[in-house]
Amino acid sequence: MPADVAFNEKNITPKKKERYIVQTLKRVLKNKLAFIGIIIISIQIILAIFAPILTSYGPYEQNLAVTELGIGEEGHILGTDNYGRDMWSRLVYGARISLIVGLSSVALGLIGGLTLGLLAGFYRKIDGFVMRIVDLLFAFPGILLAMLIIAMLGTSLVNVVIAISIWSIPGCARIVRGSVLSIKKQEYILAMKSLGASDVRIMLKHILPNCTAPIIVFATMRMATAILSTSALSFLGLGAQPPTPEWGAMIAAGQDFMWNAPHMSIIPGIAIMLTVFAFNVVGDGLRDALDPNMELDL
Amino acid sequence: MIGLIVRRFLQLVLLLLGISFLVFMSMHIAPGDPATIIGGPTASASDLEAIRNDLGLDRPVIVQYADYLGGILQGDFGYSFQTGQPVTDAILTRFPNTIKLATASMIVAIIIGIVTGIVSAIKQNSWIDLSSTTFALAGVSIPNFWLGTMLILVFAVNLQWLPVGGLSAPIYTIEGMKELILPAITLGTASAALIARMSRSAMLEVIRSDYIRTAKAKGVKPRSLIWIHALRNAMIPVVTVIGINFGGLLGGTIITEQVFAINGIGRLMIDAIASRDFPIVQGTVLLVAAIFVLVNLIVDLIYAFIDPRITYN
Amino acid sequence: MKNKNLFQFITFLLITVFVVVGCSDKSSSKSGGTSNGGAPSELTYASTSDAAGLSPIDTNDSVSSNVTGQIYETLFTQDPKTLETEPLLAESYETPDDNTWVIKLREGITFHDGTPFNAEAVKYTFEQIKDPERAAPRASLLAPIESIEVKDEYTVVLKTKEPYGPMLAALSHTNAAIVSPAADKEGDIGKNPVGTGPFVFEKWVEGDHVTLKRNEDYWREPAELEKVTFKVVPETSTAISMLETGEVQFIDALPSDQLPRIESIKSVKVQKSEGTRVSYLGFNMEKAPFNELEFRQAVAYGVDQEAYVAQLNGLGTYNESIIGPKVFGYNEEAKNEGYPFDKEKAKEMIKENGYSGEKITLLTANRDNYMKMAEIVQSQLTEIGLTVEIETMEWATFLDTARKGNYEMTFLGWSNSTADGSELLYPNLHSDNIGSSNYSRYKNEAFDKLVQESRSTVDQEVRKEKLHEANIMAIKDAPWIVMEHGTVTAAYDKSVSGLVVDPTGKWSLYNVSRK
Amino acid sequence: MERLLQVENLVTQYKTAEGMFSAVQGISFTVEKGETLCIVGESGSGKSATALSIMGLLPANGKITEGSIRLKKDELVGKTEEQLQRIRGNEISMIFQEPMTALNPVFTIGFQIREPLTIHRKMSKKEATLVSIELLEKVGIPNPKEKLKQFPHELSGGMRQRVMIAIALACEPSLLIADEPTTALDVTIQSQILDLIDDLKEQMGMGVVFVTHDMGVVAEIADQVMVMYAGEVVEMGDVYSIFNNPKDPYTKGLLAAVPNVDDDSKNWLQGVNIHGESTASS
Amino acid sequence: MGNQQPLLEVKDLKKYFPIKSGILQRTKANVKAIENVSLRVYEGETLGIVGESGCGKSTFGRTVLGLEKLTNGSILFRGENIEGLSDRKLKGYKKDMQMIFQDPFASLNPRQRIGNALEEAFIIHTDLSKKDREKRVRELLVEVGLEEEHYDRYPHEFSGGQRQRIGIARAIALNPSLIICDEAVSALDVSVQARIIRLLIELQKKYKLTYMFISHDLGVVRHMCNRVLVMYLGTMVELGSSDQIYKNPIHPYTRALLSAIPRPVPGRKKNHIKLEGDLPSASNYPSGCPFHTRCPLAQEHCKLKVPEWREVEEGHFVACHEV
Repeated sequence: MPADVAFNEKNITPKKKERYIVQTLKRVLKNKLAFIGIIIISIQIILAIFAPILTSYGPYEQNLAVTELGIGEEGHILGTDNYGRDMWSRLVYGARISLIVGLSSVALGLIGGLTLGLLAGFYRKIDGFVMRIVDLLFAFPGILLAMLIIAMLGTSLVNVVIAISIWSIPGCARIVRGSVLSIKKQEYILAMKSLGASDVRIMLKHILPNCTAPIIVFATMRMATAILSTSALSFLGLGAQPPTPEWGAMIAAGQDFMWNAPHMSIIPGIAIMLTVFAFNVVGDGLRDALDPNMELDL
Repeated sequence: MIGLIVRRFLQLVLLLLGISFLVFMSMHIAPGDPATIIGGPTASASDLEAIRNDLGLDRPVIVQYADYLGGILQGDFGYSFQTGQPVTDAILTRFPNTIKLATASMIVAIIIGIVTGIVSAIKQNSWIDLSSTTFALAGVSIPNFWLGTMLILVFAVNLQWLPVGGLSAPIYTIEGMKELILPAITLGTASAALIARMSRSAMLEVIRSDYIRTAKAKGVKPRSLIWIHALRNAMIPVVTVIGINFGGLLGGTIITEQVFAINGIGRLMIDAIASRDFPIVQGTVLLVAAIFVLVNLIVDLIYAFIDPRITYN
Repeated sequence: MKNKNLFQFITFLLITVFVVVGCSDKSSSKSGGTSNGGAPSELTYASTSDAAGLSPIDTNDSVSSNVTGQIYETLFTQDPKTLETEPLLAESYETPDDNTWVIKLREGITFHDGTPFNAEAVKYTFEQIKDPERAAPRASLLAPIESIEVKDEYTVVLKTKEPYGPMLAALSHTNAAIVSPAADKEGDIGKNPVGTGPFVFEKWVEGDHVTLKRNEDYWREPAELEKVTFKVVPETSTAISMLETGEVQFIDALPSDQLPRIESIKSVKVQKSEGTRVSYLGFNMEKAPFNELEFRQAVAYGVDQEAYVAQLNGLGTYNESIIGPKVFGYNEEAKNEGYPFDKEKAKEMIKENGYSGEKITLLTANRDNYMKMAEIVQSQLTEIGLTVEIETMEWATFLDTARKGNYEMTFLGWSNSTADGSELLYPNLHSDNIGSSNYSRYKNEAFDKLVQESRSTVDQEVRKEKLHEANIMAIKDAPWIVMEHGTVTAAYDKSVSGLVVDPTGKWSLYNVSRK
Repeated sequence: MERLLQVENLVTQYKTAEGMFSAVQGISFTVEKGETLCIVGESGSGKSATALSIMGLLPANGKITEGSIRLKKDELVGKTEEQLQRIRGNEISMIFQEPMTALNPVFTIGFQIREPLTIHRKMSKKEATLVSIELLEKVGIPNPKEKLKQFPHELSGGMRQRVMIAIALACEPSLLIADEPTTALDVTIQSQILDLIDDLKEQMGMGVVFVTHDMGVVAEIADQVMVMYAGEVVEMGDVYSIFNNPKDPYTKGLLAAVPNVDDDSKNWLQGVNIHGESTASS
Repeated sequence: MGNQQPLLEVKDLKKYFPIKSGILQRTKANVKAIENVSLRVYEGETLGIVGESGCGKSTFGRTVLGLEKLTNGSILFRGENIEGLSDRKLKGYKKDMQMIFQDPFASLNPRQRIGNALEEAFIIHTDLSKKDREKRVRELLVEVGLEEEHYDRYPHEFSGGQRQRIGIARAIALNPSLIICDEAVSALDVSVQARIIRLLIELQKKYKLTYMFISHDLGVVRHMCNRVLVMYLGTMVELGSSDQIYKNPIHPYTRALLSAIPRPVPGRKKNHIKLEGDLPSASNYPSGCPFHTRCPLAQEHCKLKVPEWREVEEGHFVACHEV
């Protein structure tokens, strides 16, 4: 019959499309700011990994004979601090700390937030209860929550990680719950239910992978917040403790030297700004690339 | 509407109960004994015993908590371990400053945030958009204690335009407003940046919506298209962000008050945590949580005002 | 209608914008002209924290003392320069026997509330300090006093069980200031202080500032300053900025790191003088190997205090003596009785005694200069072959932990507020105080005996001998390794004159004036 | 008959990630006064792009690259946005597919229906309100006065589409463009709306461009039919010749694919090939 | 057909959705999505369920499948009540009842290769090895008119029609006896629609499938179904064979529905039966006959009494007082 011929004549042979990840990455890289952000993060990762190779002084190595050297003086690329420690070396090792603190606190927070969010979104019965707990955590300003946790656990970088990850839980839980609620209504979840798939299987194989977009964006943005919060806690004397070359602690220590050695606080300040900026723009770029309408109310 | 308010208040009571329990327990588990702080390094063991007895810290924790709750029911939030002042008094002297600071910052944040957000949405991908997006991102990226110090150095110390710190003059005087400018900017920048980002994306989404196309099809002029048809719709998600962000703003007062020598709740709180002044910690945390919940209630009410689809009954 | 409301809302927003913009314009154009600071007869002082209270009986912190010191007066006072005891509210005293102090009071003095100052007031005050119910934090000052008797209106008799050597120093202590019994009984002197001092309490906005005004009916010449404000500025760098802009005129206890900045401000004068404060590296004498003398000696040889002091921008001096040069009981001889820096010797001792690679945790409070000491000492001890880890704690946790002896080595300091050697050695190193203020848990019977004698002797020359002997003993035994002897500092506007900071860090605004 | 709309050689392109894509590839047609032209085709055929091109409402990535669109004697291609604003809602009006999203959710019906009147007819609010009530009556909305104070979400889909029509007709345009206005509605409501559009067209003597994919709807409403496939016109003619004597195989296929409710011979599916659809090109 | 045992029997099915409100969030009212539906589906037939949006036809399909909990009534599959079965037994029934969904874009997990998506059925219900599963999936793909190589593709690489074919493959994978098609072709272009229906019919013949075909498109239902049930506001309005319903509609709603369908015949005289107003909202459920608010024949007693479900000719049932 001619009708069918007509319908089929413009058929295009199916061609294999690019992988989702590749597509997303391409879209992210088209965003100029996100591109800059990726470069900054990559540099930071390289610095963190190759820190021992890139530095000629140890980050803790004091030399009280050459304190507060300016930028470029006596072979110190970024000068020295008030103990004569090489700023470049401290900056580079600080990159390690920022990344480790950021990654581990975000990872811990995600584990908690994902579990709560998945359960709350999936089971209406416990939703109310879980969300009240989340509200409870939410009602604390984050920095206050962190301060209380640190007062309880003591001041150390590990406790900062714990505090920040607990602080990440409510936000993550809300986002995941929101996604779960909308994904749950999708027909492919119904299809899986009608096939008789178990709840665990549906949650882990079908809902979780489809929440990845908001989670990735949340995690990226959260990296920024985590690094910023670590530095704020250090400023309040509750975060990383000297001589740890954590950037926030370096700023806090350097503020006393604003006059004679401004580079001591400005250099780590810029480092924090750039890093946080980078994670934010990459997060933005990812969101635009993954789903511009994504709800991220944090 | 009234149902919503009543329900929220009931929830608030439960929430505060939960928070008070958590805070009470965590403060008691936390290392550091309030008596050693009051006694100082010189106090003898018997001195400390006397102080503990005086503060009632030698009783079982659960008894102390029950006692505390009992006090609250009678409107008594306890007395500061450090100064012996009633917690309510200690909070009331500082509360106006924090409210001033938070409100001023919020106003700064909302105005700057919404205007830049909308302008950059309208001029999407122009240099205005790029620069305000960059501003917004830089705004959320600056540690605010650092920003505060920098602002002091530039505007108060070098240019001497504005005072370094403190909030002592009444708000309606020029002096009072001048005192507020730097702290409000310090605290408001991050929120402004967040609001700007949210406004931008909300506006972009609204601009692409069907009803905006309908309005164009009616021949509506671009200006009223944006400021009448689009703005109100775009404000719906922005208002939510403002509400949720208020918690962060309250947290930010801790640092801002510290840097600008403002005698507010945030500083009271950090001092109280450092000196293990449990009643003050309790009182301030409860207050902050209550404010957060109330602000979000107000946000929900504004929400219903902006969006007729939402009714609370 | 909803639309109307929206327009109103927008209008409101716009008006707010204009108001804010308008105001900031005005303020920026005008502020150049307004001069900061008050009239020349006013003074504003900034401290990093608020007073805990304004009652000398119930407080024990230097911030509170700074304020109460202007409102209340003590029976005796120490000359800010020589630290010699002079009568203040007292006129004279006698000691008929070693256990009796007969103090004659000045007549015709009234408290700010108009009630007379007399022997009853002294008795009342001292009994309050000693009353366990009141739980006065500095009850220990007057603990040796057994009874207080009113002999007549202006004579008071103090009796002790044993002779109490540092009696006059104790009576000069700010916390032993005399309060108005009427005011204390009727109200809360912690909030509405009533004393006899040159300044009268006016207002306290808690957490923000305290204001005092001149006592026009002062028993001496009234003070020069009419009004004094004690302002709370938690961040030192903010306080310095305020000093620079003239928002405050006076700050003290300057952090060494910020000193260059303060000194670079043209309108500001900096005062530095030797103080009584001693900072030390203390061992926990109940733990091995810190209870072994060889180990402590090795550490002592390994620490280069000069290198540390060099970082203090001229604040602080190094001297091996535990009792500092400005403290009663100091003898020049003690200066070189310790273990001077000798890296090679330290290394050798570490190796010989098998301490190589010993892992040490260095407990440090994250305030004052302790972090600086820790960072420098950590690196120095690493060089002599020890593995040192710094454990940082906030003050509250630190005090608790250190008091319980849950540490190996730590840094602490002692601001000797009476500048008397007994007041240093007894609370800090006498075995009576293990579990409270003897953080090192140092126990040495011979030493205890010497300190006890220094306390129970009234003859000041004998006391001095005993203290010196005890000092040498402690230096040799090295439960502490002295890090520095503090410098007292103040920075004030050039218009301020007459300000003297005494070696204990105290100052009085009585003689201060502004040009 | 007066020639109302003349489109000649219209090319509309969209900028996509893969480059320029021509949604409309050089089509020409005319609409006379009082005539309904149905543009019919399946998804992706370019029928909506044609409608939006006439309105000048192409999305930011779309552009008319060639051709002319003349309304009466007025050339629309190349007009400034400001000039187009004066025409839109006034000379040409449009109604859309989704009545649920096409009305602004935060404004009352009254506000939205008054707007074209105050913009183009410079009416006061009072005058506009009176006219609005008339308009709502005209499109068959009961209690028009109360409806003015209501918000879109308080109305059903059918009612909203009537409101949209009232808004479109407020300034008595000479051309109405309807982009799948009944697709989202149930059949019983659809028949009401179709009748309404047809009646109003008769009353006001408008030209109507009606975009749809439903051959049944075409048969009910069209005078002229234009069948589009992949941005091109495959067949054009009056409704009878298209249905009774289709020339193009695509048109034939389209007709054959429509199941007829009245036909009980079960031969509808006989000629349909089971296999082979094109892969998504998005 | 009448005496044979039905494959599926639904008795007095009710499904209410609670509306919660007030301070304590108590259930204040119910949205009546399905009100007293009883019917039988026989082996090998295609039962069409038609009605406008909001008539409860989709909810009905989901409730039968156990995706929604029923409020009242019972569902018997091959004579056995499904309600209250153990999970394991229920799983067996799930295998026997499958569903094809409306939205081909939403019914596939976008993050899963379609091969893996199809394998899910075998993972859940069989012990087949990975290799065997893959083999079966490839066979299935060919069966529904796709190619074996499509195994590794993601859903976004397919057109709507192809995705619906995948949906069909998933439904037939476990050789079920009943397939519920919920608006299975509504989102497709007409040309594609026809081919998918053709495919469904071929598969029905081959595997002796029973279909419950839920649709608002009366044209498609006419050509697809043996029997048709018309629903309105959650209730059954009319049930009969395809010819009975289309040639001899009795209920005024059925008539209005049929008259409203645009026919692809130009110039035909329009004789639409006008229905007053809109569908009442389901939370504001009319008393008596639910259709009385729009019915051209409505009388006073229609508002009060729920009409009886009666048989007007063999196999032709209707619920109306007036006809």
